[in-house]
Amino acid sequence: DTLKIGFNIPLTGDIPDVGESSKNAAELLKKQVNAAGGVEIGGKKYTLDFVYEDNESKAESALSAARKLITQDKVIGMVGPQSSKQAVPAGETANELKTPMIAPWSTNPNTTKNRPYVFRACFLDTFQGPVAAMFAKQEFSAKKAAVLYDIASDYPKGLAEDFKAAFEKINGPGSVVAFETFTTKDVDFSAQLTNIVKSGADVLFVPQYYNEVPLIVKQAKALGWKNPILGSDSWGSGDLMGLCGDDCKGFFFVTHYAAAGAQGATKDFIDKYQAAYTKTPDDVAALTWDAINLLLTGIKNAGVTGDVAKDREAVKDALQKVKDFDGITGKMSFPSGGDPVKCAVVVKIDEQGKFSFFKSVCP
Amino acid sequence: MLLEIRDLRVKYGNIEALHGISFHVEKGEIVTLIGANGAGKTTTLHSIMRLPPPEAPKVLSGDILFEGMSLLSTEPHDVVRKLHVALVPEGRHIFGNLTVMENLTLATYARKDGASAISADLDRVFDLFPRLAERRNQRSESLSGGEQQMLALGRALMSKCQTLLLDEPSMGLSPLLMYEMFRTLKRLNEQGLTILLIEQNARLALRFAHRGYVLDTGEIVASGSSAELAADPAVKKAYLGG
Amino acid sequence: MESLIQNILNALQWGSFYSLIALGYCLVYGVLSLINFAHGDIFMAGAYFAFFGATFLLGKTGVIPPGMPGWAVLALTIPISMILTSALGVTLERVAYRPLRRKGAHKLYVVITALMCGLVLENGNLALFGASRKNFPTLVPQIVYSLGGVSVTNLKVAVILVAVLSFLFLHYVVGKTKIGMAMQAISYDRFAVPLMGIPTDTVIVFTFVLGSSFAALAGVLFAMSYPVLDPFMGALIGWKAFIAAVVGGIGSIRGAFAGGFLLGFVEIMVVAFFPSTFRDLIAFSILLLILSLKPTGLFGVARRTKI
Amino acid sequence: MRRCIVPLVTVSLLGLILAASVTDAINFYWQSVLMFMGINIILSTSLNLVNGNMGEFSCGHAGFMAVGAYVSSVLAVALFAPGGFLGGPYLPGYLTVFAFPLLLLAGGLAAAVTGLLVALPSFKTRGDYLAIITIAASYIIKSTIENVGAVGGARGFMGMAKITSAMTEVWNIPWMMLWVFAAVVFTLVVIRRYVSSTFGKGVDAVRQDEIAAEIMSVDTDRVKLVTFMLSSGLAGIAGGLFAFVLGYINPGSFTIIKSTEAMVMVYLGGMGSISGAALSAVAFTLLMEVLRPMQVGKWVIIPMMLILLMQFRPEGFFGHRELTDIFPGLRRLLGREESGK
Amino acid sequence: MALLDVVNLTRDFGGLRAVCEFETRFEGRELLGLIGPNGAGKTTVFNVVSGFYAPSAGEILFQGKSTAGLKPHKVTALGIARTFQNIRLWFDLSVLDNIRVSQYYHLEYGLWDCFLRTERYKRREAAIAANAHEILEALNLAEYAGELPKNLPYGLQRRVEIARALSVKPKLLMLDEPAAGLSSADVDDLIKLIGWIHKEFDLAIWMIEHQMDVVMKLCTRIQVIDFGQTIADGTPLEIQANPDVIKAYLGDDAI
Ligand SMILES: Nc1ncnc2c1ncn2[C@@H]1O[C@H](COP(=O)(O)OP(=O)(O)OP(=O)(O)O)[C@@H](O)[C@H]1O
Ligand SMILES: Nc1ncnc2c1ncn2[C@@H]1O[C@H](COP(=O)(O)OP(=O)(O)OP(=O)(O)O)[C@@H](O)[C@H]1O
Ligand SMILES: [Mg+2]
Ligand SMILES: [Mg+2]
Repeated sequence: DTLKIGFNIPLTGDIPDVGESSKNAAELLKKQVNAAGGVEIGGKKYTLDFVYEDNESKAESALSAARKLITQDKVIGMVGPQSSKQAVPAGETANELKTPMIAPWSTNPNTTKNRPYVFRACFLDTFQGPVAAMFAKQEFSAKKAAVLYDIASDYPKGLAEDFKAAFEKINGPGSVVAFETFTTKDVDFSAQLTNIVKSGADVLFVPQYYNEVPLIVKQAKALGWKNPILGSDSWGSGDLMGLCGDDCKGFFFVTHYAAAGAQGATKDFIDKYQAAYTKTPDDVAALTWDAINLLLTGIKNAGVTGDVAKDREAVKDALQKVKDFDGITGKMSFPSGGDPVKCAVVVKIDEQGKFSFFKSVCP
Repeated sequence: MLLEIRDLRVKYGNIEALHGISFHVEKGEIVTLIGANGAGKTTTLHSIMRLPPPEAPKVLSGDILFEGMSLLSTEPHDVVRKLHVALVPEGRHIFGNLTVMENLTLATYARKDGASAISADLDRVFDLFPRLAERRNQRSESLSGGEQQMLALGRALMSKCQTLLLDEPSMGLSPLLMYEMFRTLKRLNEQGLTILLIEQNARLALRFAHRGYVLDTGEIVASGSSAELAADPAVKKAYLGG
Repeated sequence: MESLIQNILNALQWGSFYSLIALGYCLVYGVLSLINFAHGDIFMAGAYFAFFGATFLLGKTGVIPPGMPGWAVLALTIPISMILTSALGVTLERVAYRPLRRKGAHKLYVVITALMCGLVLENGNLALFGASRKNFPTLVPQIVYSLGGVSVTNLKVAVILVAVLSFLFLHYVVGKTKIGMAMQAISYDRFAVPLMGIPTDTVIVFTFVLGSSFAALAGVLFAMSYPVLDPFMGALIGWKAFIAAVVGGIGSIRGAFAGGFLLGFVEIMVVAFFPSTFRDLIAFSILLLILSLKPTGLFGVARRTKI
Repeated sequence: MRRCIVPLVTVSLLGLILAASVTDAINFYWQSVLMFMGINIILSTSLNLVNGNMGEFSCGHAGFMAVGAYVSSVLAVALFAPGGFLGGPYLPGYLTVFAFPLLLLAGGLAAAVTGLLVALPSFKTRGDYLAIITIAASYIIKSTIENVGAVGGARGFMGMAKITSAMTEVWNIPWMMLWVFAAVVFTLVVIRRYVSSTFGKGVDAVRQDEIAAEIMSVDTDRVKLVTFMLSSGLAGIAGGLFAFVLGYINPGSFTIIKSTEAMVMVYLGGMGSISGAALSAVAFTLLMEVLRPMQVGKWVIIPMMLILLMQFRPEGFFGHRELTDIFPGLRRLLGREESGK
Repeated sequence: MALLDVVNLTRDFGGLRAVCEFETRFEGRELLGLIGPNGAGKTTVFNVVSGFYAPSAGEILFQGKSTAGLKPHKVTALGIARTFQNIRLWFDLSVLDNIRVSQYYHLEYGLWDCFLRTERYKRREAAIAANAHEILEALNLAEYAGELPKNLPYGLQRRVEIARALSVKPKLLMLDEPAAGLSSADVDDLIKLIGWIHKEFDLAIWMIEHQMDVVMKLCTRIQVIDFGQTIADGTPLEIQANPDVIKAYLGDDAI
């Protein structure tokens, strides 16, 4: 027998690397499990059957993909979407169609809010924002900060606001001296950066995706920015260093795990991943890995009856009860709904261009 | 023989427009094609010029010979630049976004002879149509109908052609200019220009041409010298009007 | 004040890209009255060709030994990209547009075909080279000149200069040469062009070569200024450049040039002084306003119909 | 008898679809596909009015769709959604069943008014200049929505699912399917009546020779205005349906890409052919779904197919003709005598 | 009250004065000719009268009312119809539809009638179609009603254009070179047709034409203009003998 799990991931569109990483991690896990004969549930072995749907990194496609996975492919649970822009609307559908969904990478609070069927495998922006603000204060003794973010995307917008609130709480109102915005797909940030450079901020917070960061960093330098730049977990995915090169070295970002210097199960995962795809897994890959395992744990705990609707219900209940799940990105519990309690890591981009562990912050 | 059409059949889309016509034009002659509206006169000229579809027809069979050589695989611009044939098209087709002067200059695109020969020709055109000289820097789309016709003719004269195909050149011209134009063409013909003329005013055409052919729905129904045709009672009745 | 000057420089650079792309739109439009919606993607292809050319010449593919100096790579990359991109542009014309013209298809069908060609280029690229972004190598080290709070880079100056020179060149070709006149003639009445002894197809191919190679030039400069390449990089800027070309007066070289800079200025200045979310709103409202005051654009001439 | 055929066929088709949906003979996924098909039919036939019949080149249809989508869903959520924003609900949930068409019409009306604003400059400009007026307008609409925080700005707007579930609480049938179907029928009837009247023929006259039309007593400004408003109003209705079928909208859904899809459907079917536009909307939607597993490949294959198709049929599937012109038997069946024959 | 009174009409294009202080007057149902060399400004006069161009100076009174500031379709609605120097039919609408659309001003129903197919709509559409058929019948075009004009021979296209102009029920019909491009045989038919229309439809006709047999046979009075100014005005016989006209326009037909 098989267990059908759906993936709602951005294989094309704005952040295809994210989709690719997710798919890589999933395939790796599937091979590993199926090679061992499948997962054992109630004394019976089930092989894994993964269905990948491309959400084109668009909200409405994520919705359609979710509908298709749930009603056409009849998956028992869904992993993804990855970014909040898609996860927020897709979560609504999953919840409505009573299917468990785990968003590995979506940090926006709305994704899981009032949705018993929706879970995530990462911390929230409301946690990440303050972590970044604290770090800026402690590490750079920053009194004034600037933020540049994409206003048209849930994730950067939410995080930028959370950061601003936290930073102003620490340094007083008005301490975020430049709060500049752009819109998805922009490539020229010269006007915003001109304002930021002029504002005299001590640090620039850029909660953007890996494909936008290099442009921002390079243009900032060309316009005379000399202070540190601080990033968020979205920096860690994809080919940041391949695109950014030397320009990003020395900067910090908050993330879920640090690949360089990892140990135990995490190292094991990293090695296998590297062997299979000749690159270091990014946090999306790691979180996806965790999300799948989380879902499998839920399924194992719930048992499989063959009636999809009943199973989904049971899996949801089981997931809510998960305690101290030992993921490669840290321990997770779900004390309050779908959001795990877990630690964040601050990573420094070192001179070799590696993401090296700098410090860990727990709630 | 300068130009010979042999059993030419052409079609537009799926409609055959010429059903096998044959005629010829000798060097130095003025030949006219007359016939009712829609008989296929324009179609014939477009075929000779090898203009590309969709506006021009496709040859089904037959041949078009120029000095004994088939034109069927010749490009239209080569008909102009290599064989020195020019066409004054029906409906003028002037380049409205260019000025009068630019239109005339463009017609010399393929000419290799010097600037002085070109400016002599320009003078000749302006002599014939003084109105064009007055309007030389006007965008040609705002010219009056007759002025546009003058420009279309002037353009053909600028291309230093040795064979001139005329499709209703008098359309829209005032009587005075029309006669003036025919007189000039006659003079040019005496200097060696070969002319194939289509003219709705058949009486006038037959007065002007040496020989003529009568075309009726894609077929040639009569031919002969102008005098013969003008005297033919059938032709008279059908084409020369009351 | 400093930031105003800084933003003027920013706008000049950004406008240069709009202008260069708009010029290509304008050339093709000027001849075929065809909105070549694939032009933005031809620009993208130019950037990619440059990327492949540069990585090849830098020795990263292993075919030739590494070690060629950056400026030499750049000097070779530009013509390579221009030639390959022209070939692409001409291929589109031969394969997709010309047969349609021959069949006498309605103009808008050709436009839709162009739109589809653009999609094929974008997604074909994505399918062929994968989803990861490409990083355009740094060929010439960036030098930042700081003059009293205003930063200029060598690249910025080069971009602006190239845009201006390209405009002057095209302005000369279209306005003052016989082939330029032939191009204008084709746009008005294609039927009569061969009657002037002008090989229509040759002139059209020439136009595509010209338009595509300037798109390639823009692509190279763009890749150097914004070195993260992705298959959709041409889409948005392409649409906007088209809008700029129309506001300038489509079909007019001067118009395309001015329109490009106008759009660049409006966008940068809006972002500099208003929240950036107002950019499209304000920029396009201004453009609409211009069009409603001057329906044929800044430099366009209406095609008057004589009745 | 003949007069009844069309309504009869329509009603039984609706019954069939509803029955199939209720019994789950077609699952929710295919139901959505069917609904998107209907929405696409409205989009393409309405755009066809402007791009096909009037011969303008409007590239901003998605903008009008956005207006309709936002107006009807914001109204609906404000009025009916429990705990909706603006402190609602103001009306009891069971009323949704009756209010829904009105909400859609409100969206359509708002879109039509927007269309009016776009049409005004079109009196002066034509052709390719109008193309950019419409593109710019759609950018402006999108940008405006992004700037209105109250409706979620760039992050989109949700809550419509509550309205649709309120409807099912009254009577458990696939309501959205019903509404989409009704809207499609409404659109086709309105458009057909419009273009076959002498009033509507004025649109064709404007396309073919605007100057002649003006001089031969056609009030060209009025014709353009009405056609534009009709077209954008219907697009607004399509937008409203889109919002409710999806349950979530965001300004990013109404970009040039969406407009491009609508244009493709129009030109695929053949400019100015209603049945062409409708059938190509059906074909296009199916194609998009069938090729979904190809991922990126889909977006290479579909344009390639279109390019090829253009080479063989450079006037679209139907050219300027209708289904009834191609199958004259159909016309007899429908009992429709073509005027003038 | 005169049908049409053109007073002191001037029209400039940039620096060019195309029409200069032009005057004419239709008392009743005359058939007037307007001739003159190419570029004399004849078509421009028509364009101004039909409202396509605004006059630079002067006034046009139709049945005593000024047409200043009226859009062309309003002018047409007053009862001034015209044909064009180059045929401007709607080539992709059937001949019948060409005639139907040009009765646009007489629709007399609104958009709602159209959507709801009210009685009024049906009545009006029927009347419009009937009127169209009547006109086609009268001009011997009935058999071509379903054809597209682009598929008709040139001579018939001219005829359809005249039919279309007639369908607006004009009181004044302006014909701009109706015989241009017609073969000699067709010209004879055209002369008969215009004469018949003039009688049958009880309207005034104003005609520009370069073919002298047409003008001379049909017109009761001919006005000659050159450089926008009237140089002669009189009966065909007077005009033919006028030396100015011969010099500027008629020429002598020796080839
Ligand atoms: N582009 C075209 N496509 C299809 N049919 C055409 C085309 N041009 C001409 N025809 C048809 O071919 C036939 C011959 O037309 P052609 O123009 O050669 O006649 P003509 O003798 O020049 O007439 P006219 O005196 O009106 O100029 C006509 O029946 C016409 O309808
Ligand atoms: N829109 C315009 N802009 C500039 N000049 C114009 C315009 N329309 C007409 N003209 C000029 O005005 C003059 C009169 O033109 P018009 O068309 O009235 O002449 P016409 O008497 O009808 O001549 P034809 O007998 O050749 O048709 C011409 O010299 C023409 O160049
Ligand atoms: Mg002809
Ligand atoms: Mg005239």
